[in-house]
Amino acid sequence: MRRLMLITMILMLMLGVSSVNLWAEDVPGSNPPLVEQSETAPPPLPAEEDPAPDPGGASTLKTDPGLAVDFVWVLVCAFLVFFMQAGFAMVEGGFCRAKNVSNLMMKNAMDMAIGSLGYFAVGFAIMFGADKMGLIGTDGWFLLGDAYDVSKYQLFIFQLVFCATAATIVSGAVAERLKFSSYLLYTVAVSAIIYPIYGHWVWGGGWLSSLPFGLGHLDFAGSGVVHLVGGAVGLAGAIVVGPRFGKFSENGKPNAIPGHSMSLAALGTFILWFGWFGFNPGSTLSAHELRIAVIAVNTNLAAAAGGVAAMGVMYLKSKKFDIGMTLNGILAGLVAITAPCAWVEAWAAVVIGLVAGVLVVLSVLFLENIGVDDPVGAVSVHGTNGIWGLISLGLFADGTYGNYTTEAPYVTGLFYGGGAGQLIAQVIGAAVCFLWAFVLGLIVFKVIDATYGLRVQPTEEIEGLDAHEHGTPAYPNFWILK
Amino acid sequence: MRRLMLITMILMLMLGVSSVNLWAEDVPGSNPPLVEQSETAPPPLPAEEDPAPDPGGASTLKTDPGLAVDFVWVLVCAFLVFFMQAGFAMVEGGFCRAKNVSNLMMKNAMDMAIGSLGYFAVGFAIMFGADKMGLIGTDGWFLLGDAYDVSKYQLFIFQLVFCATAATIVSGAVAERLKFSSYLLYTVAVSAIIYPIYGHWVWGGGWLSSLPFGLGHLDFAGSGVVHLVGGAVGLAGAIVVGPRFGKFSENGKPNAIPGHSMSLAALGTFILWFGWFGFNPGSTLSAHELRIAVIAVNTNLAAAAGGVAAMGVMYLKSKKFDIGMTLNGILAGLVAITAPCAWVEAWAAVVIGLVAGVLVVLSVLFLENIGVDDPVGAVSVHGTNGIWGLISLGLFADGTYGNYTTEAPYVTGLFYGGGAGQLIAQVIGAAVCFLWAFVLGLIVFKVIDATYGLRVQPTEEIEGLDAHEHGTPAYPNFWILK
Amino acid sequence: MRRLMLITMILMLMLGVSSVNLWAEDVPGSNPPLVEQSETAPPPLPAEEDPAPDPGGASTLKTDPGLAVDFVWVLVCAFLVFFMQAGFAMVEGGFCRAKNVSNLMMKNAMDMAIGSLGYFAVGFAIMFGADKMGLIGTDGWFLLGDAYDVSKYQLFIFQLVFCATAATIVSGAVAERLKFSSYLLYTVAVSAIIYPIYGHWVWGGGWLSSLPFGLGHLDFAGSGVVHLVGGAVGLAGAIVVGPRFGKFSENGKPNAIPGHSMSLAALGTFILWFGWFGFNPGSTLSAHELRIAVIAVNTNLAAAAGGVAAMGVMYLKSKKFDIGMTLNGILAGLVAITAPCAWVEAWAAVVIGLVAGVLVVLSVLFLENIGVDDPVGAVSVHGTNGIWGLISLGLFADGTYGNYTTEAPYVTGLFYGGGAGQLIAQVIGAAVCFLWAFVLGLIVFKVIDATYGLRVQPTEEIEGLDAHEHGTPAYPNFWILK
Amino acid sequence: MQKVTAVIRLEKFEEVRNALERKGYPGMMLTRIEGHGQQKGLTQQFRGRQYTIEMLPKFKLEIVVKDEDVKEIVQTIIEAARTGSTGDGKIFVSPVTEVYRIRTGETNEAAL
Amino acid sequence: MQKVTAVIRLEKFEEVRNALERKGYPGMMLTRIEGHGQQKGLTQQFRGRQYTIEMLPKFKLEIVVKDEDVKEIVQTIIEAARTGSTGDGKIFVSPVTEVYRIRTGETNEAAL
Amino acid sequence: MQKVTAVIRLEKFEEVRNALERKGYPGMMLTRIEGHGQQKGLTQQFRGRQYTIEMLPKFKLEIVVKDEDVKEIVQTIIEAARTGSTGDGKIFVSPVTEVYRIRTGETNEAAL
Ligand SMILES: Nc1ncnc2c1ncn2[C@@H]1O[C@H](COP(=O)(O)OP(=O)(O)O)[C@@H](O)[C@H]1O
Ligand SMILES: Nc1ncnc2c1ncn2[C@@H]1O[C@H](COP(=O)(O)OP(=O)(O)O)[C@@H](O)[C@H]1O
Ligand SMILES: Nc1ncnc2c1ncn2[C@@H]1O[C@H](COP(=O)(O)OP(=O)(O)O)[C@@H](O)[C@H]1O
Repeated sequence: MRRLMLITMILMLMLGVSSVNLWAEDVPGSNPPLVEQSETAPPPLPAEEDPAPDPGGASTLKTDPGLAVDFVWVLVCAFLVFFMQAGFAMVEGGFCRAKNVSNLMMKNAMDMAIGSLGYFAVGFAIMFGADKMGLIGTDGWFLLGDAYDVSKYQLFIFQLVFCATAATIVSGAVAERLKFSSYLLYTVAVSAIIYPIYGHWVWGGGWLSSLPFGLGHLDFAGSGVVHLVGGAVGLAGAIVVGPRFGKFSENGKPNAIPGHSMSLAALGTFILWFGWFGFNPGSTLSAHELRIAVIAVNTNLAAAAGGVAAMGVMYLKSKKFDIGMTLNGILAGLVAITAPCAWVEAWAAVVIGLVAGVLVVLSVLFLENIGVDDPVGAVSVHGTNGIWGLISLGLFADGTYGNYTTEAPYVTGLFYGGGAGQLIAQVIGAAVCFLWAFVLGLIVFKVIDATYGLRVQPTEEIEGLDAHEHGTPAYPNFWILK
Repeated sequence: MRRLMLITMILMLMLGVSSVNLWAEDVPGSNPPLVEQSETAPPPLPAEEDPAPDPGGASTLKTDPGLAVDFVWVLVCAFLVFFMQAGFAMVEGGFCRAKNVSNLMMKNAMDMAIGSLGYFAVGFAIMFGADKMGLIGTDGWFLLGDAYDVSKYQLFIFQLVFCATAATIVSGAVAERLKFSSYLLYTVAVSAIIYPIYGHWVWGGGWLSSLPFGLGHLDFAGSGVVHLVGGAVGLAGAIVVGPRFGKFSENGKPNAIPGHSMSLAALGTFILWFGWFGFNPGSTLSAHELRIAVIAVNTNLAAAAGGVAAMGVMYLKSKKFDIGMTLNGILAGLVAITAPCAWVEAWAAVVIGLVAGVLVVLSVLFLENIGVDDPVGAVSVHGTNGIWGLISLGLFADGTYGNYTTEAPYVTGLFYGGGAGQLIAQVIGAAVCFLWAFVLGLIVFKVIDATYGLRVQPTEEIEGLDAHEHGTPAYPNFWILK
Repeated sequence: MRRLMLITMILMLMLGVSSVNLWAEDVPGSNPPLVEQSETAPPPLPAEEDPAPDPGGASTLKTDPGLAVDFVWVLVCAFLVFFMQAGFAMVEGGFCRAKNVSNLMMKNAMDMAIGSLGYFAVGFAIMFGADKMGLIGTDGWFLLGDAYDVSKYQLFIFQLVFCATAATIVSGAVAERLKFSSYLLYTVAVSAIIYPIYGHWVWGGGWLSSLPFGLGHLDFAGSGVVHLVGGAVGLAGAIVVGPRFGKFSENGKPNAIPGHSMSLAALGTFILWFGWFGFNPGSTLSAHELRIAVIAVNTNLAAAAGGVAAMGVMYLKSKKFDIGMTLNGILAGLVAITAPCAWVEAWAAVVIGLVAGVLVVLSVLFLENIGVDDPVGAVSVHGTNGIWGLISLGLFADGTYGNYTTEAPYVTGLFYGGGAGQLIAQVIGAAVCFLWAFVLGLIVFKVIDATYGLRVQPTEEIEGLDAHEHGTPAYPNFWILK
Repeated sequence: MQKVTAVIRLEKFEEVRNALERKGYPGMMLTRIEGHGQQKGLTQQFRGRQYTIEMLPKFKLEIVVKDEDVKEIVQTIIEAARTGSTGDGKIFVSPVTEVYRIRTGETNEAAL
Repeated sequence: MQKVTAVIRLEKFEEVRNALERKGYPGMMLTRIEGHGQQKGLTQQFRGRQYTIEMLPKFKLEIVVKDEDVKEIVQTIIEAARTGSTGDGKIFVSPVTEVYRIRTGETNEAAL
Repeated sequence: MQKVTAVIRLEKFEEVRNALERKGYPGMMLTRIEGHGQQKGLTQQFRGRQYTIEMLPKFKLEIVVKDEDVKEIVQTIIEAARTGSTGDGKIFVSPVTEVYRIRTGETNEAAL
């Protein structure tokens, strides 16, 4: 298996390199998306002949007084995205058992903390530094030197919270049995390497953004870059660490392991929904793209449709209004709309959300049936629907909005007469994204497992990670059953 | 009783129609409030000769570059209002018993989801579409056609979260015994019909906004449109579905049924207070009205005063610092200030809040004494204080701010020498609002009850809705008492 | 002891007065910081020859249309800071026992409510009214008269939420044994007197801001004004009220009293971290200072570093990943970066956070060892690290940003060749701040204790404040152990 | 003396307690247990996966009384707790040899 | 052998446990119960409506001991658990005929 | 009749229940208790301060059976609940003199 993985990765990297060689010059309009801005908002990442870095901000403002509102917009959206960490913590905590809640809270707090430091040290430089062959960025380490600039810092904080989101998704998939120290190691790998490199390919001016189909691979706010990366690494983690004790009967039949708090799970879902209004609309990186209103509407409608669809499917199946699956459905709709949110109209967002709600149910049940234990449904929510989001963009993009700009060329999908080009770019991107993250994830978890040990001892798992790894039961005043 | 209701409604509709006939031409300055904007911010709802719809946003921005900050303001405020859904979920969950928490979480999630789709499909068109006789809007269904425009989408997302708020208020009043499927039906009725039609009358250019008293009926951010509508439908629901088992002793004496989590209830209250800063100040729909600062201050002071007053009254009565009532008092202050927030100054906001805090205590105890079981106090918080908010506007408006504009004519209430005109408009509006929502609510709930069944089986109620309707107890790891 | 206190205070006041006499004329560039604005944003606090107060906002906007975005920025940040109240409630609730949770929720709700009214009535006038001898402000009572102005209201709402934060910090330090009514009294004292007077000295144009060292005492967003004040009063409170029953064994050995919910504590920490993005960046009071991006980055990195350091130290000590201490470490990093956030670069923020994380661990253990019982670590988080934050500014300020302006003179610390001047100003400020708040805190708590009684009865403490003071157990459906 | 142990439905507790109080037996210990008998479990589901709760929540009531009171107590409980469907519960009687009141040190029947 | 069952106040548990340990009786089962006796309930309120909690939280302690140890155990508990106000609780003694240690299969007094 | 009271590990409950069911003893009462015996407590910490949990969570299982079934029940439980480390728990047997089924009023062995 290891051999297979290595080969895949090498192939993938070669694909990347060759694509750069082949395409780099061919595609005149190939823009690193985030660098492109509407005319009213100058690029946050300055071009080659950089002006002097501006740590105070006065000279940047002088170039365009309209930047004040762009900064407000991007920062407020970044804050909302940050708050999603609380949402993930609550959803994961709520869907797991009381005896592991301190552990999950720590994981969610520390992937933000460690992820911040990792992305600060190297991740940001890899993702947005000066491009090398379409594969990797190479400057801005530790935000030193020329990176001490208000525009760079602004981009950093926004991208950082995205990186932390990718990292935190995994903690749900491997919950209730992963060693905490291994989790810290994994977090470094994701935030400093796996996420930034792939991110560079799509958002940092790398090769995927210059694919010679459609306008290159597009992913508005990160169905792929953030969610599929997180979901695929999570899948790798769930496979390598194996299922929880009791998840499968001797005969392989999956058992339900109910989560300890539906109120926290629902709260977390609301927080995520709320934060997603920063995630998607904020990804314009400019308030001067009034398209943000359309993005906000689409985000909300897809979430609503995802919840309704998941609830409906489950009701047909079991005559119960299944809260866990409904909450997953809402999140599935949000993940799916993340890539296409800027390029589709409201009815399409509803359709994308409905499909996402059905997909998440099928995916959750399928994964359990093949023996993968993902306690909170992270792989189905973020992985499966990350892929669906990327693809749906190639279908529903309606040709009213360009490549992070209101200017032509506009993005047009199959259903709107844009031909299959964009769809092909999306499928390629989705495949590369999944492979990259899944294979790297397998490597990271296998290496940790072989060298350090990935999983807690059986008694620790049975008595709860809280008592053993943290010494602090989450609810010491309550009479706990399991 | 049914006859009575029908007659009332017909009368009310006739009142509406005739008022349109009588007054429509008489009142030259009768503006649909939300359509009016300060000079720096062009109207989000364009006038008759619409420019071409602008889905990308570039041409809209060209008409006024200042729109970027308006969009940021309105969207961020809409996000905050969205987050109030989490607040409602926590308050309602916290004030009810553990055995029904999954149910309440589902209700709060699904009224947002279903409400979003209903408002998207028809509600928005009814509320803000081209006016027909002051009664109803008639275009923009499914946001199709000309509604695919950044300004329309911006208005939609802001109004949608208001609609969802109105819908969600009801779930508290009918908590712990309503069938979940009936709740879904009811949600469609509120978000697609009851709320949008009344909303059209006040905010969509309908007849109430052109009443020939004062500047017409005014309701800045919705003490009436949102809260009284929600509270009155909730009252209807609580009456039709009847009290919970055990709420009243055989002799009719009301019993306390303590809620399962004061930490969640308090968290919810804080979230609502937070979200209200989007609700009220955001209702300018323009950041160029610096009056938003005054609105924010008033919102906060009324909440504070409401909490202090409710706590004080209860302390005098029982020598206890009653947390449930204090939290209700805070919310009561917020509801009351919602209508007048833009037209009064800080000391008046304090007075309005103090009165609200007293009113909510009296109202809660009164409703229980006459046999209405409202588990979370939704009717008293949103209904009673919605009325008080509308009326207080007619008393305290101080003549410094106009009809959603900083331009004259200014709104002036009784205490500031404006005469009784505005007060009369407010009283009429409050009466119409209550009647409309209460009667329609009665009809909806009665119809559901007669055709489909409104209430769960007694054993389901006793063992909890979670186990029966959802199959998922909210806290399976804890030793639950009731 | 009382004598000592009085003398100290008198000395301090004399120091203040004399410093005014001595320095007021000497220091030409001594600006009341908040009054100073970047050129694009006119001062929110108008100078001597005030224009007419502008309650509607139209004429203010006319002076500078850019104010729309400044208002949006300041208001949204104020809302975020408000939300920190929920964070404090959750952290304090989570770190205390289930039997006192209703009490803690009430305290956190009511210090916001009472604090709002107190600050409205007198606090704001004392802090930002026309300066008298560098000691106290003297107009704007009840926001009446000339204070009815959009700029004043905007400043009020932002400052109010800061005041409430200072007040709420104390509730953690005196949790689980203070009488609720005494807490209300204390809240009035802090929000109407202790906080505003000190705040005037630093932010209202008072004597500390014109110290003849560096640019005078600086405290960007309130490591001192807000956090150290809160922490020092909390220390006074914890000392006067004494430790909880069972906190210390007969031999004086401190015992652990585990908090009842790590999920709420973690949620609260996330909320606080989120709110801090309003606290720090919002303190520019202007969106036209693009430096806000740097401030946001620094805020985040210090939090991350604080969490990592605290976790690391505790792991070395106990081989456990201690969740309570890690959460405290995150908050410690946030407190420490609050003063220097605008004047340092990213790597320095990391260092400041790391030190804060270590300090908080040492401080918590030290305070317990000397017999002070601070149930949630408020003194160590806000007090100890408030001091560290003030001092770190004098070390790490890098000379890229001025006194709430992008214009020179820039603030430069010891490590960047600015000499010891700024450091001296910081040390003086920190000492004055601690003394002022601690001594006034001692007086307030001692007076309440002597006249009214500060602490609940032993049986009330044992059976829980909820049952006795509020009559409402927080979790009546659960089988509670302690 | 005897200990009467009754397993009853949660929702029947108030009625049983009131009935006992009317008969003058206020002293009792109430424990929240999970019971299993002929009553069939509830099918539940979590995130789409079904499971059965075999153990259902019940209250266990323990009352220590004089030998001669056992009959009446048992009768009172049976009447108040019966619904007629499976899951109504059971009553067990077992001997108690000594009783002490901690507050006063009184013993046996005086301590009841 | 005998089972000594003691109902005590929550806050007295630590003291009782320490006293028992000092006397060398570490084995016990602790159950959280709600008790009712002469102690009067607490008046509480929720959203303005008052109610009385008649059942108050208590701990039930069960210790199985040799017949000859019953006296000492009872004495130890009474001393450690007494406050002198109503609600101090009661102690019941009842016979146990067999004891097994699951780990080793040892029986009766050897298993204690 | 006899009451068999078994203290077992939380995680062993499913196995014990299944074993009992296979032998045909479905009726039982399950209580969540905290136990103390030879098993040593867990060292925990809260905000940097360590403490020991001496009382560990256990399940108490109570089954009332006919006298002749006691042996088999005890054997079944011992087999299913044993891990071999301290903390496996104990089994106590004590007499029950009367049994009633609340639903039907049946008594004694008919009520089991
Ligand atoms: N043999 C037994 N030993 C101990 N408890 C029992 C026994 N049989 C039944 N119970 C208890 O009585 C409760 C009711 O029993 P069940 O058989 O469901 O009721 P019913 O006899 O009314 O049909 C069970 O939940 C269990 O707690
Ligand atoms: N007859 C009884 N049977 C079982 N438990 C009892 C009985 N009487 C009292 N208790 C238990 O003892 C506890 C203390 O009883 P109470 O009468 O309040 O105390 P005191 O005897 O000190 O006044 C009660 O809460 C209850 O749990
Ligand atoms: N004398 C006793 N009386 C009542 N319960 C006991 C007694 N001794 C042990 N127990 C119960 O049995 C459990 C297991 O006892 P322990 O000594 O830890 O196990 P083991 O005998 O397997 O070493 C304890 O947690 C306690 O609940």
